[in-house]
Amino acid sequence: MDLTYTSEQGRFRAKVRDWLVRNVESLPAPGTREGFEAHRAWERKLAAAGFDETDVVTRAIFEEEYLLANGPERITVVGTKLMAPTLIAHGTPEQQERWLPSIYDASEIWSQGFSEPEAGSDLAGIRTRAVREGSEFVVNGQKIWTSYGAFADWIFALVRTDPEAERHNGITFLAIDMRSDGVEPRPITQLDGHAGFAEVFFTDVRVPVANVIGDVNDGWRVAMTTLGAEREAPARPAARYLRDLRELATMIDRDDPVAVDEVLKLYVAAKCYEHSTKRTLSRLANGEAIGIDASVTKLQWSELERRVFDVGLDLTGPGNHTEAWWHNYWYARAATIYAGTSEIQRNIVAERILGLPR
Amino acid sequence: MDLTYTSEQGRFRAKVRDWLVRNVESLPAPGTREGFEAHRAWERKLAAAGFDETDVVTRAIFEEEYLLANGPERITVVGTKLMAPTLIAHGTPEQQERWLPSIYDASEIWSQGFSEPEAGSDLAGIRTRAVREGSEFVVNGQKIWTSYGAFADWIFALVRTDPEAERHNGITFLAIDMRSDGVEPRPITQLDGHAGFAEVFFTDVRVPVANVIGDVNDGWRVAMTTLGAEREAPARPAARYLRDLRELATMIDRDDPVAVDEVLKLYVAAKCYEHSTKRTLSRLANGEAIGIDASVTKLQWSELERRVFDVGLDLTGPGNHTEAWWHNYWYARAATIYAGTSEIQRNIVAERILGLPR
Amino acid sequence: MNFDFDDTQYALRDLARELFAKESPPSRVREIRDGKPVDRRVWKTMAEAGICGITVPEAFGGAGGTELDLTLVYEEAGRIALPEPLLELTGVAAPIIASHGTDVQKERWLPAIASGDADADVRIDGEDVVIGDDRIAGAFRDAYARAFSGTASLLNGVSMRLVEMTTEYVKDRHQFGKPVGSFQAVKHKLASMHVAIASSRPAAWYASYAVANELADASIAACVAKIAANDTNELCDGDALQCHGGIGFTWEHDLHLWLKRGMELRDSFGRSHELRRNLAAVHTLEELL
Amino acid sequence: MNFDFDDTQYALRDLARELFAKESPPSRVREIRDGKPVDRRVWKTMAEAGICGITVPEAFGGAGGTELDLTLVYEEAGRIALPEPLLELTGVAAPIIASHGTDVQKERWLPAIASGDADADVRIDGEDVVIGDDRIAGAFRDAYARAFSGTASLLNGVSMRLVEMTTEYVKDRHQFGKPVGSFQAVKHKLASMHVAIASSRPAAWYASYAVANELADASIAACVAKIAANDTNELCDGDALQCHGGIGFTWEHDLHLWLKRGMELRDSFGRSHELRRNLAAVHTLEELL
Repeated sequence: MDLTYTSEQGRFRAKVRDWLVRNVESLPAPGTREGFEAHRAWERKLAAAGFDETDVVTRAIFEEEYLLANGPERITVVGTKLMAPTLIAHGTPEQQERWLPSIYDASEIWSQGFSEPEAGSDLAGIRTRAVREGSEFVVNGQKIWTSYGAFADWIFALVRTDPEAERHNGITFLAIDMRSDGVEPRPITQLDGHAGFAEVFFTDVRVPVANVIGDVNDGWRVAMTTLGAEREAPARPAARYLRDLRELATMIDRDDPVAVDEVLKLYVAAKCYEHSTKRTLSRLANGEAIGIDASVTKLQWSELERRVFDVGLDLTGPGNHTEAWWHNYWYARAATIYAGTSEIQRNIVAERILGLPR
Repeated sequence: MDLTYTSEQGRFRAKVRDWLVRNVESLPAPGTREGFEAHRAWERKLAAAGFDETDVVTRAIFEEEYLLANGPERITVVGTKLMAPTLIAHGTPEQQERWLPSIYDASEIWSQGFSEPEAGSDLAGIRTRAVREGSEFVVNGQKIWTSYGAFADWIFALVRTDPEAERHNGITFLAIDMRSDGVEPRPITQLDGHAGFAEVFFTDVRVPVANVIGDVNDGWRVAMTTLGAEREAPARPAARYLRDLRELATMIDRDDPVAVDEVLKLYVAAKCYEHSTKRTLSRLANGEAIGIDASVTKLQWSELERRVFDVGLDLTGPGNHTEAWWHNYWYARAATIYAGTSEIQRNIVAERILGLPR
Repeated sequence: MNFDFDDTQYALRDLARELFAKESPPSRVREIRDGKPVDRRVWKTMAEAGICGITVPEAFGGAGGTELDLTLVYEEAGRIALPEPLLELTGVAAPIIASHGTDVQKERWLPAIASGDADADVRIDGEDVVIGDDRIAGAFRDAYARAFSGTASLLNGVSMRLVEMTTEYVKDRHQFGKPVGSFQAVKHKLASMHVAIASSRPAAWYASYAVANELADASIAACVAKIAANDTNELCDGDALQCHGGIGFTWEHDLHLWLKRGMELRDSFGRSHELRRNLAAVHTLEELL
Repeated sequence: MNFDFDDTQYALRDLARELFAKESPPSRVREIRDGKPVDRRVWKTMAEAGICGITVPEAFGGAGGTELDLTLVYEEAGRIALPEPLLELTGVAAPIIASHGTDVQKERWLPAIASGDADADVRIDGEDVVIGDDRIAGAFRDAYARAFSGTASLLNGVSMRLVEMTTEYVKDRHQFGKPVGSFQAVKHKLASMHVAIASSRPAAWYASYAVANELADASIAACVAKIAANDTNELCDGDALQCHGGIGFTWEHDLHLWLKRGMELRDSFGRSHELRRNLAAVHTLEELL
């Protein structure tokens, strides 16, 4: 057991930290066109800086430093973390050549078209349909909770190509140019007034058959790679929660032993999570697949994130917080819902790790 | 709204308190023959004292006083609270005349034969069988968690009389003399070393058909009266938890604000329960049936009881408690299991009160 | 032993329920939360129906009622997330002025509260209660008991509404080919919410009874009721949003109106750990138990 | 970055698992809990297998290992509810004497611990550690870190065993015509137990690493590990018994052996609220965060 970093990793951390200190700027939120373009420019600059994120440990170092430097929201994650690995696993050489470079240099921004109003946790319930006409598919339907749906260049979507097939079958994984005729994003305003997500409506959108990733009607298998990549991505940095707790510690009444005790409970939970992420990182660094254990990790960080903000609100009250704090508060509340609710994750842990009967 | 007691009720309380002060004695636990007979004698004395428990309010007053006087464990409850109302609802005049007087004067003690090893929360899964031979049933099978099973005079049992019928059908409610040939109780030792419950084995036990309560194969309906009576019985006195908390308050470190805060949380919960029981009592006093709301009450007191002892153990540690405290601790742990687990109760609340689909 | 409201009180609840539903639908609550000023029309309508003057003595144009006459109306106001100052003027100011005010203060405020013309902030300042520019000295203890008791019932109303909305939603919403409400995890959340309300509601009713009858334990009972209502609402808030999933996070859906109302009311007059700390500062455990 | 044990450490775990299963089955644990004295045979067998001397320097007949070599053995000892004084003698006394003891003390105790002949109580008394009638001055800080770290791993082992027993039981036990383990309420309890262990276990592993390498945060990390292991065990204790239902309350069933072992270990060297209180007394939140 050795939890130290190599001197090379140490130099990398110093280089990243130095670059971020000199370059991080405060950008307008990416929920407007102006803000989105500012974030795109930032992503290009970041890509050009060329931090060599070849292994999971360096990537984790980068993300920790990025977080501590208060770096801007990353609008490229759907492309780099989800679409790129999916393309590498299932795309043709032509598809990889067409899309990978523009993902890596941030010149084209991707969004994800999985969720639908009637298919939240139950992805196999999607209803968006694509009917083949010659060398094109004609797409009709609706996606929801599409990040940056109003501004992204491309969307990868699950569409139903065989309406007769049962649930997981008859689904196809399709790359759709958001600038096509008939694609209409409508921004979703969230309960805190924030924008960013969109509903995306597809009306007779024509998509070349060449944009199918994997085989027609085999999209569920392709999507499993996407979801797997999402899961295999290193967990949310623990540094984030310790930072949130440092902020909380400044806001509570330090003469109130009960309040201090509540923060200490969260501190213990955050440290446990920190050690858990180190263990996950170490497994990934050793070439192990995390697989279904990703559900354990998701439960760990999402429940911790909620607790940090629930207890935080209870200890400090609703009256004294910045807009950014509230954004984080509501985002924490959503953490136990998006990317698979806590209920679904517990089912997975019970059935697939502990082997309980369905 | 008027929460005061009438002057008559006040006099009744004073009379009960006075009698208990003069008569309550410390008895050996009822898990031995000697202890059981001491409790039987106490019950006879209590019955002879003739406290007129005609309405729910006076009954609640009696039980509160009995609790505060540290009165002995009541070994007659199965008879008075479960069998008597069942006999009144479903028994023939002959059956009522045969059993009711000896229930009321405590000369015959009853036990309950519902649970079986394979049928805990799922009562319809019972396997004990009774086959008719002339004017008798021949009973074979096994009951478990029978209170005072080793010493009681009578047991009322659910037995399967039609093995072909589905689950709730083909069950008969039978009064069985525990002194019959072939009845063999085996005491259950609990994890804290306490006795009291028994497994009861029936081997070719002959029971007169005249001992069937209600109709043959209609026992499920009769049992619903028994369970309903159990539910309609006024809830566990809140005074009990406030007493437990007074004891806990003497054991914690009063200079530790976190420990005091934990006791205050329990205090709030106990007061809420106290007010809830008053509301239930008032509904019963006004002739309302509690029905399915009994599941809410069960969840309230059982979860409170567990919290009181769980938090109590956490604040005081396992090292400094009397045997009586430990008995109450483990009994509290069982509270969320016996008489319908918390899981079953929550199902009932969700389905039958809130109307969620099965 | 009659722990129930009387027919008049239930009739008043029904009247309030109908009036609130008609005059203050979610669309209005939403507009006001969006920044639109609270129009005085609803408050005037409430005055005409006799709600504003429930606690104003008859001599000053009110109904001469007590905290108990308000309890069920509070619950309805919470259920509808009513923005009107029912607690402040009718719940706190009127009875405080009637019992602690000078004749001049009574003349100035009581008829105006009953008629719906009063328009003033109410706050507790040290040992005094301040209404607009007027000060009622030494009334803080009574005011806190009324504020705790009333806020507890408002909060219980919010929690009841959260259970209603969530129950309805999970019956409708299908995932994996069946209603979300048929999953045991969802059932158990709603059952726990229901049980929590079944605990905090009688505590608030008792607090109203103790305040109305000036019982010795009124202050403590009201504080207990507020703590219990806070905790119940926190539970309901968490699970209502979890059971709604994504849709609950949209501005468009009404759920957040009740989540935010609950948050404000939990904060009003003290969050649970503050109230417990205050209880512990004033009373020994022996006094409480 | 390698947060894992090495092959030797895993081999030692396997050896311990096999030895404990063979030498200390539940029937033995039960007898000892019933009052039968702990026979020395198992301890001697452990000594012969090299377990007692894991932390004894090679010069004194041990393996010269560290806290990290003990971690997985602790978990196995917890899983089997081993009554032997592994923590006291091998986990605390040996390394404390090796680092803080006089030459006489080393000669007296270390070979005897490795050979399984040592038979003495170990306790922390103020700033000293007391072994039998011998006193090691000023070693309390190191001793607490080792006691916390070791007890945390023992407790995690107990929790792991509770999950194993409960998982097995709910797969077998049928109610309402299907396995109890197919109900979502039961699944979610077991999933939460599993997740809790997945959090407290790496914390204990890190504590061992910090203690073994004498890192600056060793004391704090060990305290955090003990708190986490306590809380995980409390959760597992509650839900394991709930999922077992009635059968778990019988003397006959083995479950209570692990419930009681967990209770004792949660109490050993401090329950969670005491440990947090001590943390807060010694460190500011800024130091910790």
